[in-house]
Amino acid sequence: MAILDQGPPHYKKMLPPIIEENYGKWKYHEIPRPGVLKHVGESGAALYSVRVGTPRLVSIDFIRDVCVIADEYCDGYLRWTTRNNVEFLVSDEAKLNPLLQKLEAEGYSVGGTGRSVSNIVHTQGWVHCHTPATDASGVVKAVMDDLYEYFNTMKLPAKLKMGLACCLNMCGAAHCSDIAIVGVHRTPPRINHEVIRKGTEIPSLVASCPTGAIRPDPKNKSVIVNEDKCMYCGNCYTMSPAMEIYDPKNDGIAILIGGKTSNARTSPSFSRMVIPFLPNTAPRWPETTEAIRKILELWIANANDGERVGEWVERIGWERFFTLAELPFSDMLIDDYIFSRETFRTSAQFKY
Amino acid sequence: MAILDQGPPHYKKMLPPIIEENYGKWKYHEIPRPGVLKHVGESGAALYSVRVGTPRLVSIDFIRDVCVIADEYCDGYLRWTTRNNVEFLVSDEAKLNPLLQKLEAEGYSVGGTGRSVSNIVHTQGWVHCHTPATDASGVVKAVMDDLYEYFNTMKLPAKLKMGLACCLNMCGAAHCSDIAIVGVHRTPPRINHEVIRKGTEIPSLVASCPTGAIRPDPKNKSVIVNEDKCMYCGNCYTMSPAMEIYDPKNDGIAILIGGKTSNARTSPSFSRMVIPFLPNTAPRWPETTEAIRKILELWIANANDGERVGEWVERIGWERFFTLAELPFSDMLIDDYIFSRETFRTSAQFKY
Amino acid sequence: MTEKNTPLLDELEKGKWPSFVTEIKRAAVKSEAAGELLQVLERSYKERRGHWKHGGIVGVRGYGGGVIGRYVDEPQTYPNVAEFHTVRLLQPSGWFYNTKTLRTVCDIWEKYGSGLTNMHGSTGDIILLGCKTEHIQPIFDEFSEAGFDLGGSGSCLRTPNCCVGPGRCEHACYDTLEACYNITNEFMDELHRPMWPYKSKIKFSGCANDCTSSIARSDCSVIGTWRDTLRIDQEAVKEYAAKMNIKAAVCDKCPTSCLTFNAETQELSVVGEDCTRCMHCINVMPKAIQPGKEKGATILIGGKSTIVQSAFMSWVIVPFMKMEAEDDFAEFKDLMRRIWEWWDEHGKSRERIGETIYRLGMTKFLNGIEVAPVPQMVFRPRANPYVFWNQDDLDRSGTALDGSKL
Amino acid sequence: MTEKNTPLLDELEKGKWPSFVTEIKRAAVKSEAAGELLQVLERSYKERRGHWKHGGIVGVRGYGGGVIGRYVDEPQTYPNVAEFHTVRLLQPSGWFYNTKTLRTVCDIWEKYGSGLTNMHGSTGDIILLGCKTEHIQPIFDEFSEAGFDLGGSGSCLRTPNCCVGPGRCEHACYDTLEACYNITNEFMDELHRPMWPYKSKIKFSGCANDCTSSIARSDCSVIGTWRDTLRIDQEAVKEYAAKMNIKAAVCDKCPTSCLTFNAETQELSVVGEDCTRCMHCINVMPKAIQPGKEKGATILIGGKSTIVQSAFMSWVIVPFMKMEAEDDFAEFKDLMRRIWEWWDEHGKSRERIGETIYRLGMTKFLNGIEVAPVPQMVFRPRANPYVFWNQDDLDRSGTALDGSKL
Ligand code: SRM
Ligand code: SRM
Ligand code: SRM
Ligand code: SRM
Ligand code: SF4
Ligand code: SF4
Ligand code: SF4
Ligand code: SF4
Ligand code: SF4
Ligand code: SF4
Ligand code: SF4
Ligand code: SF4
Repeated sequence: MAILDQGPPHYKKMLPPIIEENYGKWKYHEIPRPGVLKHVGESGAALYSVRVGTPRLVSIDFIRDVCVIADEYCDGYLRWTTRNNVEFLVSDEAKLNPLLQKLEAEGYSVGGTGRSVSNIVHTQGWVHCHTPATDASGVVKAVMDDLYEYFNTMKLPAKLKMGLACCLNMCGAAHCSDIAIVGVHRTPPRINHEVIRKGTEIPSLVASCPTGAIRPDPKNKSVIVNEDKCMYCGNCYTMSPAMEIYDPKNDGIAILIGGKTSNARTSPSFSRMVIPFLPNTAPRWPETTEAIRKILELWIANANDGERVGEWVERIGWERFFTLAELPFSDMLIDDYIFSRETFRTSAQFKY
Repeated sequence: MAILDQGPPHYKKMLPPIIEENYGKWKYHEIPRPGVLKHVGESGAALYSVRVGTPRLVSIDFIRDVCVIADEYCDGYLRWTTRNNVEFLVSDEAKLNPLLQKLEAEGYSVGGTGRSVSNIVHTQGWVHCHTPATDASGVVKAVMDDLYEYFNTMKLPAKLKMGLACCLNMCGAAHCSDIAIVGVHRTPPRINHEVIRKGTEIPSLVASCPTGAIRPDPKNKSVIVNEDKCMYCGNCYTMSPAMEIYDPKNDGIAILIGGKTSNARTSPSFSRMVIPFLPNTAPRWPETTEAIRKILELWIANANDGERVGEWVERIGWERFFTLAELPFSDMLIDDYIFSRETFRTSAQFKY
Repeated sequence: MTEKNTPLLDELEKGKWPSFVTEIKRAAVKSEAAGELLQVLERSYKERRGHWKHGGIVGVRGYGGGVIGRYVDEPQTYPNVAEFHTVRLLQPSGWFYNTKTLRTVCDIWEKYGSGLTNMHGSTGDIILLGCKTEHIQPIFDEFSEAGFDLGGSGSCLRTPNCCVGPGRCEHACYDTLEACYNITNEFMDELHRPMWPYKSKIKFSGCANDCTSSIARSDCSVIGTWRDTLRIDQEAVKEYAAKMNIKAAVCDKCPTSCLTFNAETQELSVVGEDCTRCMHCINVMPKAIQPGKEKGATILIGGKSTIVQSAFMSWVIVPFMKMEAEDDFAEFKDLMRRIWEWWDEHGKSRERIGETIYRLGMTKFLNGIEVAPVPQMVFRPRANPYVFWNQDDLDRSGTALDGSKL
Repeated sequence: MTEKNTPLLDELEKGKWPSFVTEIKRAAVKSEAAGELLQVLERSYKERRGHWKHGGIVGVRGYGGGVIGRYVDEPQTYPNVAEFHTVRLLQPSGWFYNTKTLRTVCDIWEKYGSGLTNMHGSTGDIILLGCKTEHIQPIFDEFSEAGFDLGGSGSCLRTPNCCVGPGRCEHACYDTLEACYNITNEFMDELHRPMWPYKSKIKFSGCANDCTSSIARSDCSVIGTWRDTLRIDQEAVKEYAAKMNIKAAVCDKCPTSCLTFNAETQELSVVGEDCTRCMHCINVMPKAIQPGKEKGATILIGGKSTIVQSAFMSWVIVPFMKMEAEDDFAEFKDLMRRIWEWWDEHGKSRERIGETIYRLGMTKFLNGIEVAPVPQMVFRPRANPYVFWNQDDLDRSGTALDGSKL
């Protein structure tokens, strides 16, 4: 009989002695080299964390491999970060370089600290979900390969936090990322009336549509979609399998930029759409990697020291960003939903 | 037979020769003393405008009086400003001081230029409208009397633009003023079912309510007001006399601050509510004059040079403003309408 | 005229600011209506409520508006203000007058009305406050004779107004006085014959100081601006430098930090492409800085006050438009016709155009008026990915399974 | 296991970033399901569409969630992934592990599942990707035995997570690891037995850097902060001054301009009451500046992603709350119960709490949870005058006609 409600494993059992000893008494940190954090306690003790990129979707072999390394260099302690990187926790400074050599030899990717691109928060995509408009892991792999030089160095103007969501549910919480990659559908759902009749709760389905595009069709015991009102969010499909929305020819990726969640300097902000659509050119999404690289390089070339993507764009103005980025501006980028009004330029101040 | 559609009198006939000659060729201006503008043309010609406060609601005797003055000192030319002040247009510098002496002797109020309080944009109130929650001219008189020292001097940190609207229709366009005085009702309309039956278009009446508080009552051929949903905007009363909303015990004044319409430095901004209610203590509204003076003096004491009220409050933060102003903060000041979300503090940054 | 006590109102004759009570009393000397107004008002002050009823429909032949009907709630007690309507007269551009014109106004109004006016109404009209129904047509006839016309009321184009502009302001980027005059004349039918979902206002400001508050107070705000770079007179800069701290008062307050004062050379320089033409530096140093040479206006749409959907400020629809009397403001007029046509077709009753655009989306509006979207229209792009696609766009951007364009 | 070609996926084994394809292939060596997943995925890459169907309801005895049902759309072709469910396990606070624990996870998962995992899911769980319905209960039983428990799914409290906090960060203003552990344990019923209108998430960040992105990713964001003034070590300031431009990199970027570096004395001073605790200066100079002594957290409510009403960020509900293990986080727990109760009563189905508050108004929410309004909750007060009044307030503020209070 399983024990119910016993909760997560106790974190205290997972902490290396150096952490137990310096718990809550860390004094400062340094980043001696990309991928390595040095935290110094009030006691003077130093803990080195070595950050290693992972594809997040890993086999148990991978986990066992990192365990072997952790046993050898970290007394068996390691952790994962909020961005799915592994951190090897080295208490013995003497083991730091050997560990780094080992990681290099085995082909691990050390980086992601300070002013770098870290791992991309992402989702399931074609690997495991039913609503994706694009794949998750594949796009991430393609983008991270392309930006690798910015992962294992710290030469960016500031941190770059990316997120990917394979549909508008945004499980990758991309909505507040420096650069967000979002899978988008672009055609209305196809109604399977059979399936609806077999037991979809029609009122809930109708209520699920943000724009009121779905209305009941009592005669058919089904629903009707007003295609002019549909903006392909897929929420109806989440509610009911009868509303299939994938469309290989038209699904793809939108790019939003300029979000952040930290409160450092500026308040957190949403990402804003700058490219409404890029095609789903699996397996390596060249249009997407290229578009992102272009934005990133523009930021590198133009940002002030320490300026996140959104801080930079807000400083120069979005209208200037579009000029510099040579990205076409279209009505698709203008908000027309509930909070659109706050995006309208109610000012005579702007750049040409 | 009247001539239809002949349009306004032609402005060209109203321009003094100096303006005709320098039309569109003004070079700069100075404010030699409060209430006097000196505009210099490329030609070197100088036009002096002497600004005089008016109650806006004036008799034809007043107009004739100023005509006499204009004839004597301005070759018969004068104008009104967007804030209902008179401007005497003096082309002959020699006549400036005599004019000023004359105005002083006759008790006219010269001022309203530069860093001063100018006249208050306002409305009809009890003088001529059917929906007012307070009077207009009386409140303006009381406030301007109190702030007179700031009208005929230029010792404020920046311009102070006030507006008054006697009901939420906001004919005084107070919604973007440094300090806005707004007449507010606070109890739901009283339905006169007789009058409704006599010919109110019920669907329009129902549609007029911003919060959906009104629903048809077909049995009674009238309507029902859900009092919990009513926020006393009076729009239903504008639609139908059957929805009387004045209430002597509970009508009064709300104060909003920090709006502006110029694009100088910062973009235009809405005024924000800081006092939800002050009583209608006619004839001199002491609570209102006092509240405004307190805010104004706080601004004077704390603003940087050139900072409008809203610029100052935004710099220090609204939370700090409430502390400094010793004004109670209540849930009434928190937005709960369509665009409320943008007012919520989605940030961990704030002052205590 | 019955002499009555007005103890409460008398309080409002005290103090330094000119008193409207005094003005009503002056009018009351000649007008019984004005005298009764005083009594009605005294009662309002005592009872703290208004005593005016909803206006019925009153007006003149040939027009659908221009007069606001007003009736007191106790006509027996106050027979002289039983009918007390307002006549709105179109003001001359910039509220410039010669005394002759003003005296004409006074004379006609003395003949028929209360002798009370608002100089001016909040929308801009000359407001003649209080007359009887029977006098409306004669009043109009005489004013018409004298060269005046009625202003707007009802669901129509309301009386446009404008700032003093080139008449007396060095900042004016287009001729606001002429624009207001010319365009008001162009749209006489729209102004005098209400036929839209609701009212619509235009205000003309010569520069971004927006002295008519057009961005808040009108559905269409025409705000002067320029396309090239502001002009700096370095000699004049040096004069200012002698008496003020240019860096603190000007450069540090420039919203885009595009001004630099070189303390050594005493010269001021601007990064022209970064300037957002906010007017601040020009305001502070009018002798030294002036707008660029290529002048025109930004057109913004949607401003209105609180009721129903909230107050809206106008937003940019055309970043830069030439506003020239030479071509009769053709581009602007053409745009306005398209805008009103779209609104007339899509707006609900009592829905201002800003609300219609908000409800239907800016995209539909821009398509409807055939204006191409540009980033200047928004502070920032959308945060949600709720994009509508049409078949054309899909055809252009879709991809066949072999990776080729469709 | 059938060996099949995966030419498209093979492309994703190239490049420097670690490859998930390689990982699936490694799992496929031992797991037929993983092998078939590769084929399904290759097909998705070819056809550019997913092949998974909606999940049916699968689960374990005693819980209402924790497992996501997943079925392939062509079970005949891919029998080994016909059922391919996800098990969510509660991760240890801060994702700290010893290798023993990790090996236990691997061993149990090897026995029953595909051998594929996400370390970690986006909400924070250990994600075990792909197992059959019949194995769900045994998997849970064994994990339970080994000290693990299921995470959240459905309309319940989702698995909370937290930043590394005091475990390895000098900035932590409260014990995020303990808070996450303790509070997750407190709300086991809310987590395991879905009964709310929709999902609800909590994330714990030790300071305003918000390394869990709690403000965007959780309905309740607990962000560490302090009440007094940050502490400056002037000696350390001098060391920094030797190698960096403190004014440019720190003072000029302080959002409230409350830091001054005195170049002469080489000292840094702060106007404590103006500091909004944004963390910037501390981030740049961690050796010299640290948070104040009176530490706790700001509680923010309402964060969520795009669907339905738009993405919301959490907003301030409690500016400062002590978060102490000593009192068992009592105040926080009590608040959360009140919040959920209110939401449970007023929320519509599939409406996140932020949407419920937006729909009904913050006033109703604050009254409901008995929290007094403070200006810190808003960036700025309302711009519209649409205030609701209740009889109590009217009684307090109304005025009789003689001017006396009612
Ligand atoms: C390990 C991790 C927390 C954890 O519990 O896992 C972490 C750890 C640290 N963060 Fe973070 N942050 C981590 C995710 C985040 C996130 C969330 C995210 O990435 O999704 C954010 C908010 C992102 C955003 O704003 O959009 C975040 C915003 C920051 C910031 C603010 C940066 C800014 O200027 O906006 C700092 C301060 C700094 O770096 O100067 C910071 C600072 C730090 C410090 C320096 C704190 C310290 O003194 O130990 C740590 C090392 C940072 C580094 O990598 O250079 N951390 N940090 C997370 C590492 C993720 C990764 O693998 O890359
Ligand atoms: C006469 C008038 C225009 C008219 O056609 O009638 C006018 C005239 C001038 N305005 Fe104005 N403004 C006039 C109403 C406005 C308004 C509208 C209003 O008051 O409702 C505004 C926008 C208000 C707002 O932002 O809320 C306005 C915002 C400005 C500004 C921007 C101030 C700022 O820093 O925000 C300036 C620039 C300045 O003064 O430095 C300006 C500047 C000027 C200058 C200096 C322009 C010039 O060079 O001639 C004129 C003298 C200003 C003075 O009084 O010191 N004018 N000005 C209006 C006088 C009203 C009055 O009687 O007081
Ligand atoms: C006379 C005037 C106030 C004044 O004392 O100056 C005025 C008076 C009235 N306004 Fe106004 N409005 C006046 C300028 C405004 C302005 C200001 C402006 O134009 O710059 C506004 C705010 C700007 C705007 O248009 O949004 C304004 C927004 C309203 C509204 C709300 C419209 C809205 O969409 O929110 C109403 C309600 C309505 O139209 O039913 C309204 C309605 C009214 C009515 C007709 C009352 C009614 O519902 O029947 C008032 C007649 C009073 C009377 O009997 O004299 N009035 N009204 C102004 C017109 C004078 C003129 O023609 O020059
Ligand atoms: C597994 C995971 C993505 C991942 O690859 O990591 C995930 C996967 C799914 N999410 Fe999610 N969500 C996951 C984190 C998130 C997050 C991020 C977070 O928690 O920080 C979000 C955005 C934040 C938020 O909660 O708003 C998120 C927002 C959604 C939504 C939209 C909710 C909304 O209110 O807008 C849905 C739709 C729904 O619930 O019906 C959704 C629904 C789903 C479903 C259950 C699809 C569905 O409708 O049935 C996905 C199951 C995929 C599968 O079969 O594996 N998922 N989902 C994440 C959970 C792992 C874990 O437990 O650790
Ligand atoms: S973002 Fe959409 S498609 Fe991707 S895992 Fe979440 S629900 Fe599935
Ligand atoms: S995809 Fe979204 S907008 Fe379209 S019908 Fe479904 S729920 Fe409505
Ligand atoms: S603000 Fe209201 S009460 Fe005052 S004049 Fe306008 S409509 Fe009448
Ligand atoms: S006063 Fe306003 S909110 Fe109240 S019933 Fe009338 S229209 Fe509705
Ligand atoms: S808006 Fe500009 S041009 Fe017009 S009066 Fe004001 S400052 Fe002058
Ligand atoms: S007009 Fe405004 S933005 Fe342009 S340079 Fe002057 S202050 Fe700067
Ligand atoms: S949120 Fe703050 S306390 Fe937590 S890891 Fe990040 S910087 Fe450290
Ligand atoms: S924490 Fe932020 S607001 Fe406070 S002093 Fe440092 S930089 Fe300024």
